[in-house]
Amino acid sequence: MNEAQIRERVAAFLAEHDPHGDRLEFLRARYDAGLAWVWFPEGHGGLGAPRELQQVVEHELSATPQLNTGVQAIGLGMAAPTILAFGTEEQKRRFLRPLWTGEEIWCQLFSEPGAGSDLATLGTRAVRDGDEWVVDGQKVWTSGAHHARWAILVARTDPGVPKHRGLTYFVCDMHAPGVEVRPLRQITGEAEFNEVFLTGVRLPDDLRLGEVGDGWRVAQTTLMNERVAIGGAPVRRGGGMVGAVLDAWREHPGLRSHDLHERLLSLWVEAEVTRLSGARLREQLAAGHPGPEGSGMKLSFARLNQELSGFDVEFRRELTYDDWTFRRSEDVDFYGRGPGYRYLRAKGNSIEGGTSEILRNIIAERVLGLPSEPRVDKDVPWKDLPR
Amino acid sequence: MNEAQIRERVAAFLAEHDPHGDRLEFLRARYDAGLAWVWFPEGHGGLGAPRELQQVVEHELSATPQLNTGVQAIGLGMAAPTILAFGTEEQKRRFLRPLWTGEEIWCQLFSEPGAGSDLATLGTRAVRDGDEWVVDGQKVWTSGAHHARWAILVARTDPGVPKHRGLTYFVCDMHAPGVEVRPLRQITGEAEFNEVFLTGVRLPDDLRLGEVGDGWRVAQTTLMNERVAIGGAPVRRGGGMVGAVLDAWREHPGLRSHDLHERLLSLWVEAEVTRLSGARLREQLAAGHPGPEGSGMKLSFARLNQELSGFDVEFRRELTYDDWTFRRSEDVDFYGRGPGYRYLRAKGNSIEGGTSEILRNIIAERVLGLPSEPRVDKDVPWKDLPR
Amino acid sequence: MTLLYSDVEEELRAAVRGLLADRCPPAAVLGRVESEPGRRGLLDSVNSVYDLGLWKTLAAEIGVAGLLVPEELGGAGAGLGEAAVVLEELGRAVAPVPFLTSAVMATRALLPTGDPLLGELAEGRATAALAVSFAASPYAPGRGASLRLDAGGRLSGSVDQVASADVADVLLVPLDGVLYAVEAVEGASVEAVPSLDLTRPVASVRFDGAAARRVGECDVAEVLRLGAGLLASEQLGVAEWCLETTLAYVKERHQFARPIGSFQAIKHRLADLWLDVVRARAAARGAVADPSPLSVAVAQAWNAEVAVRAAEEALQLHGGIGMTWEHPVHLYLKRAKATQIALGTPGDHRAALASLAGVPGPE
Amino acid sequence: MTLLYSDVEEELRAAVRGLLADRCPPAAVLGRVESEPGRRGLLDSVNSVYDLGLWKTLAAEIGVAGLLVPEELGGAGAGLGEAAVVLEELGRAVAPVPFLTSAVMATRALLPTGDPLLGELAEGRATAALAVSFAASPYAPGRGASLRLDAGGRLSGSVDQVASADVADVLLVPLDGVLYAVEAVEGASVEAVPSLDLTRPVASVRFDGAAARRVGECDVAEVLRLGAGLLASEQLGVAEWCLETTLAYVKERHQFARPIGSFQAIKHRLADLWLDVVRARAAARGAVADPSPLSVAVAQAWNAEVAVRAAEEALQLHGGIGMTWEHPVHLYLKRAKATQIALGTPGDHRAALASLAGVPGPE
Repeated sequence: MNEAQIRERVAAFLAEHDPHGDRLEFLRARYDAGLAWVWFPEGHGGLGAPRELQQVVEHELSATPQLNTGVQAIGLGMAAPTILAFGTEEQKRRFLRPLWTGEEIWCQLFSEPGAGSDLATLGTRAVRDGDEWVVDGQKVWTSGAHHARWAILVARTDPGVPKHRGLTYFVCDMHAPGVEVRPLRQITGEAEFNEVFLTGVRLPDDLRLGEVGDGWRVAQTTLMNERVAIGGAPVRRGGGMVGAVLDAWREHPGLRSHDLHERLLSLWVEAEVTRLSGARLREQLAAGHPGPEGSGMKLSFARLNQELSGFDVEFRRELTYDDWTFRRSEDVDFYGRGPGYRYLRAKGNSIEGGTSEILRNIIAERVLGLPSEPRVDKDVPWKDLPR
Repeated sequence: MNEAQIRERVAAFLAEHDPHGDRLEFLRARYDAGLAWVWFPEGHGGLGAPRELQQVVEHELSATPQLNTGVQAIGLGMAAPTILAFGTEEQKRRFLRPLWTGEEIWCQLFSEPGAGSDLATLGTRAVRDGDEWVVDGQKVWTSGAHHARWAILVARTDPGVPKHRGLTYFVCDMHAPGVEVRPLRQITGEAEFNEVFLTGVRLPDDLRLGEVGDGWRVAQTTLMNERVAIGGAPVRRGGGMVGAVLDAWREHPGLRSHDLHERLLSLWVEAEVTRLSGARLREQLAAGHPGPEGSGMKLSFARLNQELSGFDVEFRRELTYDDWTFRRSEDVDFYGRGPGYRYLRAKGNSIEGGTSEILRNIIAERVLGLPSEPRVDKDVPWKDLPR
Repeated sequence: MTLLYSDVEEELRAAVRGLLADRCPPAAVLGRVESEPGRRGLLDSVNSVYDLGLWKTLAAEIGVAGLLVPEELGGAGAGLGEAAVVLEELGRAVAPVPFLTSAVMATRALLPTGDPLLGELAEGRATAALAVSFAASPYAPGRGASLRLDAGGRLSGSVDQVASADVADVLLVPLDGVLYAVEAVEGASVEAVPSLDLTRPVASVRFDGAAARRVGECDVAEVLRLGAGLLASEQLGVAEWCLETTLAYVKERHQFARPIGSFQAIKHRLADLWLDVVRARAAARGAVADPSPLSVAVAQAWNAEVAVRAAEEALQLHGGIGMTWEHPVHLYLKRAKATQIALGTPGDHRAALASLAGVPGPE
Repeated sequence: MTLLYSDVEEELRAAVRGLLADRCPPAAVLGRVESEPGRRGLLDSVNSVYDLGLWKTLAAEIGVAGLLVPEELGGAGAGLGEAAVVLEELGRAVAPVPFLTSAVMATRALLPTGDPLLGELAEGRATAALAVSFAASPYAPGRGASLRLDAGGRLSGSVDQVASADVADVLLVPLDGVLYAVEAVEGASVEAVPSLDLTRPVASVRFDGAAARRVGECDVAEVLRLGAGLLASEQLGVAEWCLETTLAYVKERHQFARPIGSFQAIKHRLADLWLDVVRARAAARGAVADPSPLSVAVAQAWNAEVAVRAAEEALQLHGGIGMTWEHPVHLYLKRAKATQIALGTPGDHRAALASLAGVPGPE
């Protein structure tokens, strides 16, 4: 399928469906027409077309009802590709359409208090009981759990084998008895994430994604999609966090000093070369040659966001904060809030979605080919690991 | 023995020996009077007095013939304390007096091309042959080898046990057949160090220092004394490398910029707090409470020397170099040469006498009590180690 | 001149540390900062984050409030070194007490005047705040203030970001080289604002024809310099807590079946941080032993940065738990970041060194 | 605008790399720098570090000398991208050839004049150097020069630190907006001086009434800017060699019975360095795709620092062997450090960004 054919399809679809009618009806129809994600198979919202044609569809349909990419982010970015890769036909049919239309929101139950960087060491147990699994454990850093109908969940089904081998991947019913969601307050004062306690939660076996014991491999698909999503967004020159600082800088000439000026110029240069790297990376992707540079973008942006937001607070000499009220927030709103909030929230950028330490390990080993460290947990059954 | 008594001793000694007479005779007499290093035992240049009284002696004798602390540095700083701690009475009698007077110069045969940070993996072999040892191997980074009468040498006497256990410490006769010294040219153009090739060098067993197989423990005494020596010297405020940069800075106002000014102010602050730490450390030592801060001084000075000398070259915009002539040099002459030389030579500061990486390991484990990494070489015979 | 701690200082430290461990553990501080700041007048400190009960005990049992006051005026007649040690401990605990503001800065402003208020401050019976922005510095002492005195000796105008004003019984207002005391509620208002530093909030102070008593002359730049020099000791305490807490955590926390503190990259970062803290200690003691403009500028330029770096590293090395409200590390991050701005930024202090240390700028 | 390499550029790269691997391995470069620089006149290049044999081959076989010269003037009519790729490879090899000086900067100065000398340069039959200090910049193009023209059109004065002057057949002298060519030996002297960068030494150029031919007009700042923009690609090449050589070494070198590249602190430093190099590549290509003052300033401000950092890390991670003359890493360190100064320091380029990027300084 080529660009012209896609355009024809979209035109035909628009001829039949009024974008000014019912939003949900329109989105369902778009899904059924294969114009949700064109690289997905026919019958599951796609046309089996090359992925780059999606941007043609988005362009043509930009004036029609759009998805809520904030609250749907985990469903679209992480659950969907995993379900596509590992789900049964029945699972794909059941989950993908309402996931895409936003009728059902998804969240992610991976991290645990004791399993952060070393996710594979997680301890939430799933024990088989006939046609069901009984799940017990505690998950953390779950955004959107209080809205979610479903969750992607990794649990330990065999503690007697080394840690990577005893995991199984499930779809968790967030409405099931035993699922308790508690807001998790952050250093910014708000609660963007949740803790999720699972107590005797019963999941039918047909909510299992992939084979028993194959959960680590399934989770890799999810995590790969997560890291591509973070830090991959294009920014214009002087935009993003550096733009927020520059606005203040230009507005308050009386606060400038040579010390701050030299530091800001250095940060501006770093922001610009990072932006250029992102642009180059997207060119490589578009040309079909994805480079290893992607692994570094999140690392670079985390550092820049932290340096720039710290600079901003210092520059303004502001000892105040906009609002400490404990509230739930759905999204990170860097630019709608004050410099103090940005400074504190940016601290999470080097932790969430893989710490900067883990990303450096990944670059060193997978990109630079440096040897791994001596592993002490390789062949040890999970239950015997020191913790 | 107290300060007053020491003063009396010095006065009595000066009454009997003319400091304006023969230099060597005066130094020998000073040694015999126990005024060489007062904390050494009587008969070996000392009086068994508290170490801090040495500064009284130095002060009182400051107008008399002095040692050549450059060329005698390894003898005085490293060989002597080791001989004192592990030598037999006969060895002390034989070596310490000419070592102190400078009649015999010492060098150090520790590092090898394959054993730098991991000194304990060294491969120079010493094989027993009756009352003698036959030594074969290659040593590197030996300063003063071409002047030296003796060397302190660590060699492997048992390859069949783990690396730390198969070493023995010797005094090596640098005039023995089979000792070949070759100058080692550095990136500065000059040769401050040597390579030393040992081929069938025969050493009588009475040149062994400490027990067979106990060489690692003996070497620790030597290395501890080395690291105290490096980076422990007092500097005045704005002195040392920062002083050299400041002289140029004040001399060339036309070369200054805000960028350079802000960087120099930051470096000045770092130099000053490092100087204060050194001063505080010396106060602690004088008060009899040596703190762990000493481990960090060399690390700090290496960084400062490198940053400042790099800054200096950039500030002057000098693309030239003073002299690339290949020559032997006895000493590091930071301040008698150009900024290019200082820049290049300072690169060695974070390598010689323990790399900054090794020093960070030492601080982390011995000062901060952080756990060591998994060791893969602990119980493996030296001969079976991967290399 | 010595850079070491005296035995007297170490005894004082032990006493303060013991009391704080008992009365002011991190959980207690976290509990206090839950309360919302509100609008209120002078002398209404019921809802303040400041722990005035603890402050009374520190003043009464250990006598910290009068350290800098001569014995003949009712104080302990101690030196800067003792005050610095108290600040190290208060920094380690991010203790919400007005020591720096009342017992150091306000007291130092009053000292040359010999005003009887000194005795009250020394005994902890009253608490004072200098009505100067906490973001002012020895180099810009009037920053954030706009004040005037009318012919009748009444004060009008405002000062922003005044630390500890909301628990002050008296506001000491420097204006044109003269210090005034405002003790009345009438004509003065103090409005606590949400502050970045949860444990030392700032307030907006407004006067509208408030009665002001002339206390004496005041070199406010010198007062701020003294505060800045001693603030370096508080920053040292903050950095020490962050380093020690992180060391304990990385020895305990296992990932990949090893304590994360056994990973070399973590070890090297902590070694570098330790070296920064070692030098912060020397710098803090340098500013005590020789409280000259140069020593103060050096100590602030270095220690402000070290405190921030230590807190940022602590948060990062705690991982996700460091981002949660329930872990106290954020209290230290906020304190560190606020003190980077307070009493002169590191850049302000470095700029001062250009002339103090003879490192002239471009011509 | 693309930031990727074209197929043509990649083919050119392969040809240059192949030739350099054959003719200019590190050991050969080390051998050349052993010779001592001496005092000599123009056109006596026998003892120079520059490898004119290699240069002739690069010019004749691959045609690198004429890349920037239009076809009608005898060149290849290629773009900046091709020249940049050649510089990356020359940087990787620290190749002692006058490409940047003759085929880029001198050629670019001549281009607007259409002078026939261009044809000779394009074919590599002659080599030219711009008589401008290598420490000059687009912002201070006259730095290090003191020249005057007498009434009879003869040139006197001096220029310090001129790169590649000692192998130039022609010196191109910009003066008051006009370019002059000095081809005669008489009245001109070139004295090579010991240079920090062993593989691109600088020389002192002196004129004493030298015959000077007026070639045409010349905007020397623009020539230096073009040179600075392309120098970023050479710096990228230097940084790449340092990173790759260090990676190979730490995988090979064992200490503590492990490759030192398996230690996490080393791994993290190399990951960070890699990220710097990735961004240096984007910056270099940015300055090629859009050779505006802003892009050039960004590329120089970043890449000059990255090259130095890469060389310094390479030396440190090689340990003792990195400090020896026999290991080539010092050639890269010296090249990197010299190019940090050449054609504007990073600080100069950042200062230019204040207006170029709209980041105004204090008022």
